[in-house]
Amino acid sequence: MFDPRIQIAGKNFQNPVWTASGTFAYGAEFEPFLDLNEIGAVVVKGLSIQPRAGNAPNRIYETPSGMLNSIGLQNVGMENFVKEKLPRLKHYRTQVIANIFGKTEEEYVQVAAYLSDHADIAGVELNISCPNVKEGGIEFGSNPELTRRVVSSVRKKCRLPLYVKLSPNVTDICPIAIACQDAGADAVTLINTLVAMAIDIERREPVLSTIFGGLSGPAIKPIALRMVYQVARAVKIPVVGIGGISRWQDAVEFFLAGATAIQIGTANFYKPTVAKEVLDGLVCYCERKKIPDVAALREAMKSEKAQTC
Amino acid sequence: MFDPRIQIAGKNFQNPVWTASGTFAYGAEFEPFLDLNEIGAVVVKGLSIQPRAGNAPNRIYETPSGMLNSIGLQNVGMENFVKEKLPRLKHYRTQVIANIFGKTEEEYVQVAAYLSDHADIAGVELNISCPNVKEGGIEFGSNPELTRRVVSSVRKKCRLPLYVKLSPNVTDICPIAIACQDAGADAVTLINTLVAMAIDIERREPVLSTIFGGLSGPAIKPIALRMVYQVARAVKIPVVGIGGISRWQDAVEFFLAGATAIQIGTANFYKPTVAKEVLDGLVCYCERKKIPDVAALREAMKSEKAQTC
Amino acid sequence: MRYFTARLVRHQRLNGDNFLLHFADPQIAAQALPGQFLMIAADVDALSPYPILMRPFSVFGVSPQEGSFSILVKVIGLGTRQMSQFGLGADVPMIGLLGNHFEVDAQKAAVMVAGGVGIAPFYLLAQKLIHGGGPLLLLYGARSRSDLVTMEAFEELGVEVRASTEDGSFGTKGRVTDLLVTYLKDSSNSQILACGPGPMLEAVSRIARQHRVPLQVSVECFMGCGFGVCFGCAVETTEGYRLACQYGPVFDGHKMKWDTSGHV
Amino acid sequence: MRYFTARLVRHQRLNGDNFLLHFADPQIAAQALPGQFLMIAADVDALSPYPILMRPFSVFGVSPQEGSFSILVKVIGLGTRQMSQFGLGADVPMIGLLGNHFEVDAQKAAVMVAGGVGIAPFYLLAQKLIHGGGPLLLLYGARSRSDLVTMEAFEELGVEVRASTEDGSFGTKGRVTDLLVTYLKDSSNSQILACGPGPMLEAVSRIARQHRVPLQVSVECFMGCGFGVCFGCAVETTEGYRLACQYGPVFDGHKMKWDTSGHV
Ligand SMILES: Cc1cc2nc3c(=O)[nH]c(=O)nc-3n(C[C@H](O)[C@H](O)[C@H](O)COP(=O)(O)OP(=O)(O)OC[C@H]3O[C@@H](n4cnc5c(N)ncnc54)[C@H](O)[C@@H]3O)c2cc1C
Ligand SMILES: Cc1cc2nc3c(=O)[nH]c(=O)nc-3n(C[C@H](O)[C@H](O)[C@H](O)COP(=O)(O)OP(=O)(O)OC[C@H]3O[C@@H](n4cnc5c(N)ncnc54)[C@H](O)[C@@H]3O)c2cc1C
Ligand SMILES: Cc1cc2nc3c(=O)[nH]c(=O)nc-3n(C[C@H](O)[C@H](O)[C@H](O)COP(=O)(O)O)c2cc1C
Ligand SMILES: Cc1cc2nc3c(=O)[nH]c(=O)nc-3n(C[C@H](O)[C@H](O)[C@H](O)COP(=O)(O)O)c2cc1C
Ligand code: FES
Ligand code: FES
Repeated sequence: MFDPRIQIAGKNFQNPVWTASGTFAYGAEFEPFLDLNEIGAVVVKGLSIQPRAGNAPNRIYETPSGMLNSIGLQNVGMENFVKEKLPRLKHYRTQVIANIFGKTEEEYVQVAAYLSDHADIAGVELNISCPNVKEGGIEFGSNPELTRRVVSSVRKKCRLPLYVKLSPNVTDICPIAIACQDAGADAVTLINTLVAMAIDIERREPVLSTIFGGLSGPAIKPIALRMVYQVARAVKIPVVGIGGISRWQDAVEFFLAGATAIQIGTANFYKPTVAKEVLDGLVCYCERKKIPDVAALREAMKSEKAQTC
Repeated sequence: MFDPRIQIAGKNFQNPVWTASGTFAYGAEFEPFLDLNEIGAVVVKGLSIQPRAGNAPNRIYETPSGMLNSIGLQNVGMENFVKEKLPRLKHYRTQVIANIFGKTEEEYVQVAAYLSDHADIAGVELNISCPNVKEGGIEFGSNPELTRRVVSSVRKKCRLPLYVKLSPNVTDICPIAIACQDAGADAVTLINTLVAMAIDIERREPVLSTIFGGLSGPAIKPIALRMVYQVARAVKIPVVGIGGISRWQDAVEFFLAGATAIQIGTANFYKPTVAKEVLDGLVCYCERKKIPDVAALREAMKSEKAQTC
Repeated sequence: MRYFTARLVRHQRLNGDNFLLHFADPQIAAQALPGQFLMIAADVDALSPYPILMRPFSVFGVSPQEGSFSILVKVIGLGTRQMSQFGLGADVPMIGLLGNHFEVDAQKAAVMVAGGVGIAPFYLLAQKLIHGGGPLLLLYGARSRSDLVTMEAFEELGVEVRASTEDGSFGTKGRVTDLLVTYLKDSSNSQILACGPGPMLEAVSRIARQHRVPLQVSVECFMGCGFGVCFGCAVETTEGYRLACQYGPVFDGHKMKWDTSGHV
Repeated sequence: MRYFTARLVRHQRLNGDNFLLHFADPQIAAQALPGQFLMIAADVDALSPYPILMRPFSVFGVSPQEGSFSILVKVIGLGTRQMSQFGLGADVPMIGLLGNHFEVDAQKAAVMVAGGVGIAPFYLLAQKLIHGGGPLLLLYGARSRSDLVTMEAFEELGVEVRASTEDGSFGTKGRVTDLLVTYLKDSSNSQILACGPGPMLEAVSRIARQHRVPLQVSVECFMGCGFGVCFGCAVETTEGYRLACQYGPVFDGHKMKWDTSGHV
């Protein structure tokens, strides 16, 4: 028997298959498709102090095995989340993690502090990597020193478990992950989307109103997996793997690479039951391979070959 | 009528549709499929001083809309290239560009100098971005200062037009491109592959013998296009666009983003006539849109919107 | 709203690149309202679909007796091309019913204005309204004769069809907005229901404003999910951004900000 | 070597997940040698194929009279699943003929050793050899009865077939290498031609070495192009890395370094 339960920062998760921020709204939207109790954790859409209307259209576009988005972090704001969205989610055994962002260090701190006071949830996930917004979310996450600073500041005021979500748009992701660990993060989650674009050749202009957007979906899985593999070998805190997971086989790859939990993003849009299918497949695989739990799965890789890159 | 001819560093190219290093071998291999005279330029497989046997199997793997490779820069060496491979290519009007790499700055210089003396070709393309080889090709290309140094050194001994091929595995590609320009490069080509991996979940080990490999193909096109768009606005020298081009529409996107020429890579493997098809489609498009030449195509984007990322 | 598969029971090739797919699903057949849509997988390979995202399609017609509904598909890209090759008996994944619907004011004459494949939501509207009495008029424009489809079906329902083509190969030569202007000259107590390409809807809304006629438009935009979770389908209205899949696809045409609502 | 499309003229479902696809192409039918292969598109949508890379398949049989050839396909992943759904009349892009071929020494008895879908190159070998006279033996192993295919076709050609299954559901219970050991006990002047999974080939090569019998193996590996330009299909031999699509797929079994030759 495979035991799917995991624990991170003192919180218990019934399983390691979670849904990613920005792809699962506030959870309730998936009630028609899925028993939310089946999901390990729901990471809700990125929250800011004030509600945000998001970017001008076009906001999304499909590319080969992927999609671009430039939603602009549209969200209901932290207060509405706590008042209107969270109570519904609390009906479920599923854990809730709040993805948060700010324009400045202070804003990050303020959202984290507010949620620490008002939300009984399993953690906050600091989005220091969103490539969409003018205000410069990208800046924090692409530099270890800035990362260390914002994570330290948030850590001081955040009494909830602290996840930091890393950007893949960097030369070397390991120093950033280490900075998070050093600054007191309980876990890192990766990857966010890759900065990318598409051009409408008939109109001869970028498809997205913001020119650039974030690439997600199966196309990016090999990049995400590589980064998870690297980071899992660079830090001691748990790594949550994200990027292009759409089948249970993908999830198994991430666990073998060293992830303690995984998040499913884009696939929720076109297969709203995917989280359940991934969990079922994962359990089957582990039982077939006689792997008792997630910790064992993370250790199940054969001895490592020389790393030559 | 659309005039497909372009000129870079004093060399004339009959058209801007080229084939990418490592995906077109030494050119002759495509004679059964294609009139090589239809191609603007053939960029041959990366050359080093000595022949190289390449990496252990597995060297390749398919991923959603892409592929991983870890060929390890297998090649015949610069001397064999000049003696055995180049003469055959010289039968064609098509220009030849030699992609080169080295373990050290000196090796880069030596290959470039040798080719300057012995090869009548349209340029050398410095691969400072290959993620496959121990010896650290990645190091040069991920740091503007190292890039400037190696390009300067090569420039001194290289009497052929000098292209520098950039790595996408960086936080900000623009400073690297600018360093190339400052160091005397005639053009930059981008992108090389993205560092990525896959895991065989039955064997529970990385699929590639080197663990990591380079991701190419349609999956990476949106990332490549974004970088070409950025670099074309950051430097004055010509930009050669590469990454996931498999249809003429993709090529048009790259020209609109600011590329002076494009290279087709992975698509040659599964559509060996793709270069010809892309050229034909490009010509048709430009005639339909009444665009007279490549320079006009590069300027054909509508006024730029605010760049908000 | 369900995520389900429906079996393809009939495949009808029409003019040009258009065709009708009929699916068995009694529930959709019984419940669909005009203007509502489904997200439909463009690849039946559920393990690894390509393209990945589902595609939005209006419910074209329903047959509650047979327990089936149909969608009208125009081939314009990879997804619709693959859909055109779905084999009979295929079980196609989809999500629906989605979105709001046209609401017809019984006090006013209803004129449907369709551009190209924008005809799609109106057959169901006609199916529903024709029983409610009142004459129905369809103004239907397309580039060329081969882009005009299912007109006989409308006529069989008793709808009056006036067609225009840009190349004059059928009906009046010109645009569907020309037909609308002519119609509005002597029919002020009307309401307009429109569906078609953005520029057409924009032109219709200008005309409707001039004539002070109520207007409902079904808008087109890229949709990532169809059920309100990707926040990708925003269009701009005078009340701010609105998700087309949730607040729409039918909007008050006078409240649309056309310039800033993106384009597909 | 050509890049061409061949029309699917016959689709034959066999046991288990195996089937034969017959394509019309007189040139391949006339020229194919046993062991040669084709790279075949796993998606007929040439505009945007998915998966992108072509897949290698041995020529199974030829009918020079009909101008057609066949390939044997076992469904194991996305590409082969899509191929199993190719419609009759489809024009399938492919590249071929590719690779070298088995070369049979007329002085020695030839025994073919096939594991699973590794049977594929041997039918053509039998077609060619059977005219040259000499008795032909096929040792054919699989997991289970449903994985054994086309045995009657071999028998019709006059080939002696000895089969083994791991679960004992057909033929001898055990592995095909057991059959080989038994055979070699009293047939020293033989040559072995083998095709199948890597571990099987490795086992066969150990046995062949022990018995000092010549061995040719057709190896399996990932192939990016099939025509020698991606450098992706290297296998390791005692002479160094060799591209399987160029120097192979048939190699001297005694020169293979099995440990370091990758796996699929
Ligand atoms: C609410 C709604 C209802 C619709 N109902 C119908 C219908 O009943 N029948 C019908 O044929 N079509 C309908 N459409 C349009 C249909 O969804 C698109 O034609 C389809 O998604 C294109 O898919 P593709 O893969 O073939 O094209 P792609 O390869 O994705 O794109 C090809 C071209 O189509 C454009 N396109 C892509 N997505 C859309 C889109 N959502 N809307 C319009 N153009 C798009 C692209 O800009 C591109 O130029 C509807 C769209 C919406 C939003
Ligand atoms: C020279 C040569 C000749 C071949 N002849 C035949 C033949 O006649 N009939 C036949 O059915 N198969 C043959 N194969 C194997 C066939 O090419 C693979 O089964 C096919 O490529 C798998 O494609 P897929 O998309 O279904 O699988 P994928 O989804 O790509 O992979 C599914 C599984 O198949 C394995 N696989 C992928 N590529 C190969 C490969 N090239 N060889 C073996 N396993 C692979 C993967 O490791 C994975 O476990 C041959 C292979 C080679 C190299
Ligand atoms: C439409 C969309 C909106 C997203 N919004 C957020 C967000 O608000 N905060 C965040 O940290 N990540 C956001 N992401 C990133 C995802 O959480 C995830 O990291 C990324 O999409 C990669 O995973 P995937 O390939 O499974 O989608 C968003 C992704 C998409 C596609
Ligand atoms: C099998 C393979 C081998 C490659 N070898 C080289 C090389 O030797 N030198 C180099 O600069 N780039 C090499 N590349 C990178 C390509 O030239 C190209 O930059 C990259 O594949 C992106 O383009 P694509 O998506 O069109 O393939 C190689 C790529 C592939 C797939
Ligand atoms: S399509 Fe995803 S929110 Fe509307
Ligand atoms: S498969 Fe590309 S070189 Fe052999």
